[in-house]
Amino acid sequence: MRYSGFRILKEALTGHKGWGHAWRDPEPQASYDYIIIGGGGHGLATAYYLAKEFKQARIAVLEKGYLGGGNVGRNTTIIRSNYLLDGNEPFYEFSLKLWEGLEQDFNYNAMVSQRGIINLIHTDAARDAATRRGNAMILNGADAELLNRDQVRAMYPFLNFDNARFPIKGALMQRRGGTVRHDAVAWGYARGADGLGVDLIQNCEVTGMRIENGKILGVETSRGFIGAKKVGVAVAGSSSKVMAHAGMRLPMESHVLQAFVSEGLKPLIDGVMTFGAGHFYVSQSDKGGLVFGGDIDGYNSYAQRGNLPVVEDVIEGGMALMPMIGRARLLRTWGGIMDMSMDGSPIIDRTHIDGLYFNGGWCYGGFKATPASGWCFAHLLAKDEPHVTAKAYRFDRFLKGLMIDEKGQGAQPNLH
Amino acid sequence: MIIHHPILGPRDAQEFVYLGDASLIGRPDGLTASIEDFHNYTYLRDNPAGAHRELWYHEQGDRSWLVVTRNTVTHEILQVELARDVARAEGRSK
Amino acid sequence: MPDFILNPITALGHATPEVDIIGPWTITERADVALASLAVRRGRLGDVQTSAAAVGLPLPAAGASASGALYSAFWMTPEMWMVEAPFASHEDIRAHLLPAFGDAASITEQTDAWVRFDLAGADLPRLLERLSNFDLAKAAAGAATRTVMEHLGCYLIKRTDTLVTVYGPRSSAQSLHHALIVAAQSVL
Amino acid sequence: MSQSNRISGGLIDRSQTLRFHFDGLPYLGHPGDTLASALLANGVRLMGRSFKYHRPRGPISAGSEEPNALVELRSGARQEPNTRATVAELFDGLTAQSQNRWPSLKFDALAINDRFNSFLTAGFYYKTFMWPASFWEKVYEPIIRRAAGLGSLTKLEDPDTYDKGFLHCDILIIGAGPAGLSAALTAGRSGARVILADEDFRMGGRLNAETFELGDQAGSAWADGAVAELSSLPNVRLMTRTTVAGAFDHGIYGAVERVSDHLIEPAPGKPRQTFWRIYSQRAILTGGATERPIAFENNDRPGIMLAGSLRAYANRWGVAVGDKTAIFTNNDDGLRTARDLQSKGVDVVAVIDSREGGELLPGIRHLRGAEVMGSAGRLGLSSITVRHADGKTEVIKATALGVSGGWNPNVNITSHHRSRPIWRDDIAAFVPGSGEIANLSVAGAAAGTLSTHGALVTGDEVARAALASLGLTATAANLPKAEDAPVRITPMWYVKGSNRAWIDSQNDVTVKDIKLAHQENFTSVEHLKRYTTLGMATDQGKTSNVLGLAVMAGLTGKSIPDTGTTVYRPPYTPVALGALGGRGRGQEFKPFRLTPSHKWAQEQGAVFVEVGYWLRTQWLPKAGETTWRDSVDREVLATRKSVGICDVTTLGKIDIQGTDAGAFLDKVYANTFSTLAVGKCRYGLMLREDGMVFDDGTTARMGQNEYVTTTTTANAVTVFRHLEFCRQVLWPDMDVQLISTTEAWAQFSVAGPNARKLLQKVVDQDISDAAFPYMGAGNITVGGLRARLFRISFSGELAYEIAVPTRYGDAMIRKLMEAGAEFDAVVYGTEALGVMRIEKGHVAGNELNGTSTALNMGLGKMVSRKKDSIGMVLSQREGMTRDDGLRLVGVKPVNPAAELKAGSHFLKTGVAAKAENDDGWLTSLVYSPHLGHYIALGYLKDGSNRIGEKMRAVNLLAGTDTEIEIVSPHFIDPEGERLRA
Repeated sequence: MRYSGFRILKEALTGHKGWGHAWRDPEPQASYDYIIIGGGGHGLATAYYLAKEFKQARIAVLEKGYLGGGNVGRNTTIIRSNYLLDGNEPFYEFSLKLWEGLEQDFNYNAMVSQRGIINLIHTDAARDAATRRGNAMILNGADAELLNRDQVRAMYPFLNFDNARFPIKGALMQRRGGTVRHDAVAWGYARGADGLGVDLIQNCEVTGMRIENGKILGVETSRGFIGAKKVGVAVAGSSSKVMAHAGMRLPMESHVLQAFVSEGLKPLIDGVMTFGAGHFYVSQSDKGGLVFGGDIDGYNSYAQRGNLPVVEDVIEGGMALMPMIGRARLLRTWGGIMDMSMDGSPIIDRTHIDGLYFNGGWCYGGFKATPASGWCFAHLLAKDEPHVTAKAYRFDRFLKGLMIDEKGQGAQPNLH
Repeated sequence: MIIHHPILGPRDAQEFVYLGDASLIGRPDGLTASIEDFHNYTYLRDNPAGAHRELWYHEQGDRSWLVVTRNTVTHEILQVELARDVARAEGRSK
Repeated sequence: MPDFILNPITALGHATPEVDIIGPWTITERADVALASLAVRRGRLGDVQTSAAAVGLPLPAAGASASGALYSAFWMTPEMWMVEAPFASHEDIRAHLLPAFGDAASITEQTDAWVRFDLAGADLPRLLERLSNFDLAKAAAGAATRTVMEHLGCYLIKRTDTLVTVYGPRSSAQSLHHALIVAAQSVL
Repeated sequence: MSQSNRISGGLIDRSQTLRFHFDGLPYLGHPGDTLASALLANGVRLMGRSFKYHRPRGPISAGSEEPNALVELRSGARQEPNTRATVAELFDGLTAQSQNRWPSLKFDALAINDRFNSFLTAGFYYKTFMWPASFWEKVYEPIIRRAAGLGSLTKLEDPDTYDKGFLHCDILIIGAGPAGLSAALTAGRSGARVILADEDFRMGGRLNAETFELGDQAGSAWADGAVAELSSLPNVRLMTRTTVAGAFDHGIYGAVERVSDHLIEPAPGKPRQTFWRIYSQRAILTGGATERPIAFENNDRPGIMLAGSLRAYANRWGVAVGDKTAIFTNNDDGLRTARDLQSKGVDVVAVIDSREGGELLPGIRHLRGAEVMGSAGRLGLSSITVRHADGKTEVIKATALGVSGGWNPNVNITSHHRSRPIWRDDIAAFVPGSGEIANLSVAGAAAGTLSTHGALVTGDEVARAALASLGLTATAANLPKAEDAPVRITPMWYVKGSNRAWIDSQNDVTVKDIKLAHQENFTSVEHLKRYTTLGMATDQGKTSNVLGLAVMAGLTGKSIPDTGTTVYRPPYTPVALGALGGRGRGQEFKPFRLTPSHKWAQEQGAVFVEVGYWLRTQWLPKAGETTWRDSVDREVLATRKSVGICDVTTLGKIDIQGTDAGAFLDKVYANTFSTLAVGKCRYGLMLREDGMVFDDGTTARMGQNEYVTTTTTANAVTVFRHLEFCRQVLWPDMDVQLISTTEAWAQFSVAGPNARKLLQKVVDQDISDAAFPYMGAGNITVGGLRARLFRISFSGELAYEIAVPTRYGDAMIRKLMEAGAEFDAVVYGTEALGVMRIEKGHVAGNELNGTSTALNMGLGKMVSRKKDSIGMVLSQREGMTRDDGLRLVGVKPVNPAAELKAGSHFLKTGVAAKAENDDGWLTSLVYSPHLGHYIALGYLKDGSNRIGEKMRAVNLLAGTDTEIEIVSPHFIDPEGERLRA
């Protein structure tokens, strides 16, 4: 069924009897050509593009819980392509371009909203770095602007300009950055993939992989064995657990990233903002909540919850940046599990096992990457060669010394 | 979180700095080990969901490096040792 | 040979230490104590203990401080202590200690690495619970610990129920002093 | 306006009258009132509007679970949106205004949404607003954003301050109702350190809202007695107005104390709120239970409330919400409300009891087997429609309706670690699972024990168990006799009907929306929540979640526990961001670090710059200088011409001693230090294990077993941490001792041709080139004062760094300037420092960016392969040793007048500005007054083979494209004759 304003009109007048299931709940078949493990944003996007763009069939997505229950349902909804390095920027710009046409493509309003993102600058060295980054973005076909203090002030007059410990000296802005209604991304891809014949199988946990002579034959699941020619793993937060079924150790650690939302407020902050002198970034949802976050807790965790020091650190940053939010209230905090890679950049690659492919290590760049990640992973699965924008995301880059380290922190995941 | 320091007793984890997997104790010898040995040491992790031996540094305390065994699912802390003792037990010296 | 002397200033930037009285509490800056760290060279603990005893320098257990006639000390980390002595007589404290310990210990002058505030008065836990997570009420007299106050790594020593010493990084003396004053006023 | 609905009794102080305003109108109340109780006493039921349909809203509760009665409390910079009137303590002069309505609360234009409700169903926005794409940001979304949100902030800085603090206890007791007080008495009497926290301003919980007795006293009187005894115990800390907001790991709880919210403004120097981090050995949750409604058509009108809240307003606050009151219940507690109200003289027109049989209330019209089908009344309830057991319907006039669908134990905090509660059929509610949070136990109504007797008993039992586990013994408790009524409930969730029946009355989630979600296969509880926004409101669904689940269970045919449960997340109730931020605001966001010369520099009018927490002199303007460049150029030229002085105390200093100190340094530095002669310095390069450059600096050997290492200002802390790791973990048997001496010494760089002449005037020893050669280091004296001298240079000039104990630093800078007067000595700041290091080609922050190798920096030869050192092996990976990799180069504009910009990228002449043509970037840029044009450093692909090449530096952000020449990074004195002079 196609969604549209007209359709809503029609249904409203006929008691909404016509709305069908957004997706089916099929029983798993004995085997598929492709199994995507993980019914989060990346897994669903992969299945959708595999079916739609690469015209593949007999595809299943196996989700241990409910669709969209991974990080796609627990993030701060920001999209941007303000990356620095050659290995990253073309990929994230590709992703941003896909966001720009996504809703019409999968006929679901995910509220892709390009209200702009600014990264605040507080030192001369930071301005030099922002200049280098902005130029790298433009060289890769993205948009970037360097704002001075007055331009930032005109945009957000309520920031702490006059009594700041670390003065605001400007900002790097990407106008095409913004936010997206995160759950709707998962539902839109799920509905789209289902419509293209993909089996979305919920409550189906992968418990093992059947591998013989270096080739994968299928996966053991809580609902029995399911055969497959090719298996793609896209299970952010659980990558090490799932890949252990194939005997692999990964260059990553799992960490908890907390996110926060305030009570609903009338419009305050139009775009997205990141504080350069503290761990704080913020936007305001269409519903009115301030959605914000900061640093990861910093210790390995699969608990999907964090602790007080980071809560306080993040909100200290918020109060330092905009002391007018003091009387707004924190409504809810939650935690998502990030697969923090060794250089802060992801992996989309084959494995040494024939037919087994991996997509992970997104750190907290995962949400904005969803469309390109799905597209590029589908490309790799269908053609057995990396998509042009994802060719740097290889396992062996660490062995070869070709890290993609935006922050320059080296092999310490919790610093990326 | 509270880390029960072997010398100082319970301390708020906020006083500590986290490094990562205690396998970092087992650094290969640079004169004999290969690039691949160092790659595996530096980059690859078990990253278990469950008991995890990890290195914490008491930066705002007595500057001891500790090996904390902690369940990464429940955050329950099962054991805390001085990293120096663990390192010696694993054969490290000079 | 130049004939001049350099005049010291306190960590708060004055010729003489500052004293603030807020309600029941007196906060006194102290510039009259010399400090040196004393760390045992590998395998020389016995020698260090002997030498320490000889000069009357106490070597308190972990988490504790102790005072002697001339030298006091508090524990920093295994086999390492911070030694306190009167500044007037022991300004070059390392020079005083080296002969006694020879090559058995590594001794480093620390006097001006720190600003010291002595907090005196009743009910000090009520004041310090705003600044430090250390359980001062439960701690015994003589307890010494590293603790964080307003982002600053400090040493906190409970001399008695009514006297606490705080050592903070000297370069942040003014920030630490401000934090102490503000906390005292808000719990007054 | 008179308090027309005020009746007798209650725990308010009628001897005092408080004046307050709501939406500009004046009202009267009494101490002990909340804003809600006072407004209700004044006959005001309409207090807000709902989120989506802007339907009229009045309070449904008398506590923190309130979803409806949200107001903007106070005005101006202190305006506080979304404040629950049901917990806002009344004070004299209080002002509040309604929110999320325009132009007025009584007439709200957006109530038009309600007319279009059949279009605005759950998730409708996912299905439209997609065409044309550009319209979303431009048209649809701005409208939606303006309509959405609840209350508003003024965008003015919060004028109040907030504190933080840390508390320790053996037992933390959360909630001071009968169970909490009972637990606190048992624990307190045993001598344990106890903290008893309650969100209310009066302890006692439901005891303050009930009429039954404990022993021979009123419940509230017993509570007062218990509180009096507890406050007499020195080991017990009572915290009212304190909400325990979250349970974190290992017995840590976060709690917010509303210190001043009951005052018109905080007393001088006092915080508005304090956020406490509570360290507990054991914790006991006695947070009570929350009543839930029954859904029926138009069940959202002001005047329709939870029955127990109606009872609370009458008993605690002496308020009859309506003149004619009806009760709709599926359990015995609803009957209690009817009895209490009637005994207070309230006209109870009917009790609609969905159950057949059971006890018949005497003297009240008790309709058993009946249902409320709907309600009427534009801005508040005027009548209800009842369907009798026999199917006949009747309209009953009523201005208040108390609804009781049963009570939900407040399990919220027990699920903060994401574990799920378990269902109990006998009370038709979720109760905490066992052992979900270590060392937290639950008692009383929160555990599903809903009688007062049960609360007292379980509170005592749980406290005893906690004491025992701590090795403490409890004295015998003497619990008073109390009501012990059983829970009699026949679950009944919603009354079937064709119109909207509200479940989440803030977010306007109705039974219909849940049916639609089910119809579209959003049946898992998480999908239900996210699709309909059920439970996403400011109350986190305290009154709506279970009801919503039950409706979905009915649709799927599954049981409620099989349908799922929602996991409550911290905080328990919303917490002001100011409180979580504490004092870390404005200038106090982070502490300052001041250099030894700060006082002097301030006197001289220096301009300071933040370097981490440090404030350093950036430049020091002289009279007549109009731009910063004037000052910096002068400082540079004067230094190169004669002598300049710079405070370099901020560089990290680490004292490294021990018989293995040299061997240790060989491990942690890429180059060798064990061979360094005593009395000499050497530049060192420290790598990370991944082969990237970590830090650099000079190390001096002050004695056979004694080194002083310097780090960059930025890495002082991380380098020390890393050295401790190497010392304790990698080479635990090395005899090495470390301590930072960064702040112990005030260190000044004295640089320039006359540096020696100047210094010789202040130091007591001969420092001639022969006595103190280049890279010499040693202990000296200054006017007899112990000091250290290092002959090292960052500027490329003849230079020394001299250090004295920090307290003498202020005198030292003055002395150096005095002695330097004859040489026209200047003080130079970080800008001039940067100019001179770039003229000399030294790397610094912008080049030490964590992704650069020694090879990139042209220092590849420094990495010794003859010894094992951190990073040596991985620095040899193929990707890091390419001949055509990035190399540090010097850059100058071909046209000397041309300007450059740091961060510009390097492109060959004539190629397009595209990523594939990107050859590198310009890392650091300065104007060299010495050379009379801009000079820069940069990383360029194959740079060392491109010296002399002409190319472009493009800054696409500014649209500049400048011709440059690649040159050696050493702009002055490449042979280093000056420093050896």
